[in-house]
Amino acid sequence: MQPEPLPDSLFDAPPLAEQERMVEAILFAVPEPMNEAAISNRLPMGCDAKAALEVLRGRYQGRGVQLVKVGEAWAFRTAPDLGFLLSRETVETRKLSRAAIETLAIIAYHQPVTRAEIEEIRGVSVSRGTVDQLIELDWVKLGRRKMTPGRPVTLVVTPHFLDHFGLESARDLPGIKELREAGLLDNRPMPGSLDEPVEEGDDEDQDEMFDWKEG
Amino acid sequence: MQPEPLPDSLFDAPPLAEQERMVEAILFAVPEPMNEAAISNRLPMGCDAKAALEVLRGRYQGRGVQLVKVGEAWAFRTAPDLGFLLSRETVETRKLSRAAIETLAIIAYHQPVTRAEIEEIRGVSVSRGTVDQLIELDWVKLGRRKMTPGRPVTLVVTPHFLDHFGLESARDLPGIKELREAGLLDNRPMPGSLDEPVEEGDDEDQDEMFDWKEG
Amino acid sequence: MPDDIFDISDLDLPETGNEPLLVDVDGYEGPLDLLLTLSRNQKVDLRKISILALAEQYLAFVDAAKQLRIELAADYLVMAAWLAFLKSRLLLPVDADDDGPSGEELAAHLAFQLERLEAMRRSAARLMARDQLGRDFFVRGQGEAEERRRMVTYTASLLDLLQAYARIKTREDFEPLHLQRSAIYTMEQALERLRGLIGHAVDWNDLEVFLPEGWLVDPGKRRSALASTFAATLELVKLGQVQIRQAEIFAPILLRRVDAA
Repeated sequence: MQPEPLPDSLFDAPPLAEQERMVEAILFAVPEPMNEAAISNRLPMGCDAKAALEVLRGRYQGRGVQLVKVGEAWAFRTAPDLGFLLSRETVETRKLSRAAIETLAIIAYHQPVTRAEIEEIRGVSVSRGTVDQLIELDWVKLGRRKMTPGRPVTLVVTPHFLDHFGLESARDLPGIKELREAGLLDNRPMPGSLDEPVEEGDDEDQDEMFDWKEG
Repeated sequence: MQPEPLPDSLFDAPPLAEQERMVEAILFAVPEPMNEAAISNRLPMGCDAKAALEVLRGRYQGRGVQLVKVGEAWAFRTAPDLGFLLSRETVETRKLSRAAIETLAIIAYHQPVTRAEIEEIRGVSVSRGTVDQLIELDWVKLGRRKMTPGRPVTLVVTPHFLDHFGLESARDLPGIKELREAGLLDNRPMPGSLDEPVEEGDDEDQDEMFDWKEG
Repeated sequence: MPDDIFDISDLDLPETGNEPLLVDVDGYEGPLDLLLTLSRNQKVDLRKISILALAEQYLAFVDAAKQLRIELAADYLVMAAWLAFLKSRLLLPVDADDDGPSGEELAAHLAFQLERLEAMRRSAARLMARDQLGRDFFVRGQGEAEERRRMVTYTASLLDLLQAYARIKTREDFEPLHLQRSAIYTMEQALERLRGLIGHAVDWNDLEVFLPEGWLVDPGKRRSALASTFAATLELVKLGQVQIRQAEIFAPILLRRVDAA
């Protein structure tokens, strides 16, 4: 491009320390890891990108940011042990799904209870995800296996569950009768159905369940 | 919350050198300047962000990448003398009109300043497009209303303005001290006009703005 | 006017003094800009400028424009009127009764305005000459997008829990027919199940252990399953395949397969 010979000084490479600064700035600013040839292209003529990179890598050794080689290219990366500082946890609270809360209620009232029993009570199958979710929330845990054929695992509520719902024990959960008295049970009877006897039965059921639970 | 004394180790901050690494990693990862409080939030309990920042700033002194203070926030930026290596990274910005540049300077040096004051200084009306353009660049934003009749809105420069022009604060604007001493930043009323009492208030307001901005 | 000029020394200024003025208002950003340009022609420190001379120059400019039938914007004319007033104040002897500002005060203010405008222009030029982000210095190119882990946690109140249970129970109330129809566990079913399981009963096992899944919770179903399973057990005892025992009344009924003895 330039036919005239340029003064020598233009070809004098800057000192290695300056080359190191240059490589540092380049690798900091470029949007992608850059290989040695590309770095060389950016540097003034006569620079030794390889040597500068090595010095620079040494300088960042043990720092919070490190100069790493990604394939043939170089890039600054956060030191692996500090990655935790860069993840920002945003905690979002959502209401438990209907399936999950019903499953939880059944476990609380009927513990220890197997999945099959939960399904029997809910009348629909219980997805694995639902139980996993309750376990993850530390509201439910696996209890002892039932001494029935197949030895199915049981589910029980955790101390954390009691803590969260402000209960001393699962026995403190109100019975059906109390729920009805508290207006939590839909009181509309089915046309022609005998409401009262059914209710008695339910209450008995509950007592029985607790006995069974402890047997 | 927790009455029992926790083991000391939980509150033992990491050594300062480690805190420095952490701050380094955090500031390398984020492109926007981050203020001390936000950095502190990321660090483990008991860390001294301020001290770590100062050590870190010293470490990067003279390097190809530098730790700079932008308003109350900190960021890594390449050293300005190496910009020539990074011409390919240059962000093309729309050329600003002379009117826009002058308006920007007036806002920066006189902030908080009303549109009427800008017009008085420039001797022409300020077109809406000019201010819009500066706001769009995120160099200027609306400040508090002035406590003068009509309560006009004021314009102030943004942290991004400081970042863009490599200023630690608006006090570091070139020549601002001399201009102030020469009385050229005074809002001197036209003799015979009835503005006089308001002027005092304006000056106070201005100081207050600076304090507030940096507080 | 080119956009990139912010040093006013770059401007093509009309020449000084008595030379004919180049009447072209397009080059000026308002009357103050015109005045500043004219004042620079005095080639002295703005603080030492002759405001009177400046006012005369400006008025000459406006007159020239009028003769050329160039329409001047209103603010140029307002400035011209003000400068004519200033000129008269500066030239006429001070009227003792006049409590308005003196010509000197007004002239000083105009000088201040000009000086301030020029100072701002110089400052603007210095500001734009600074190193700029994205031109002279740069941000990290590879933002390590901070990992935003969105932790979702779920919550429920005791009321939710109770309502859920109540809902289930209510559902049962509303399905009496369905429950009744399936509430009978036949002895045939029990026998078949027991035959399959008894082989594993090497040791004594509680009868309840053999109750089928799905028949344990609902009291009616449970009763039915228990009765049928017990009856099936007796059938197997009769066939000599099962031993059965009970320690006392209401004690658990235990059973095991016969050949395990």
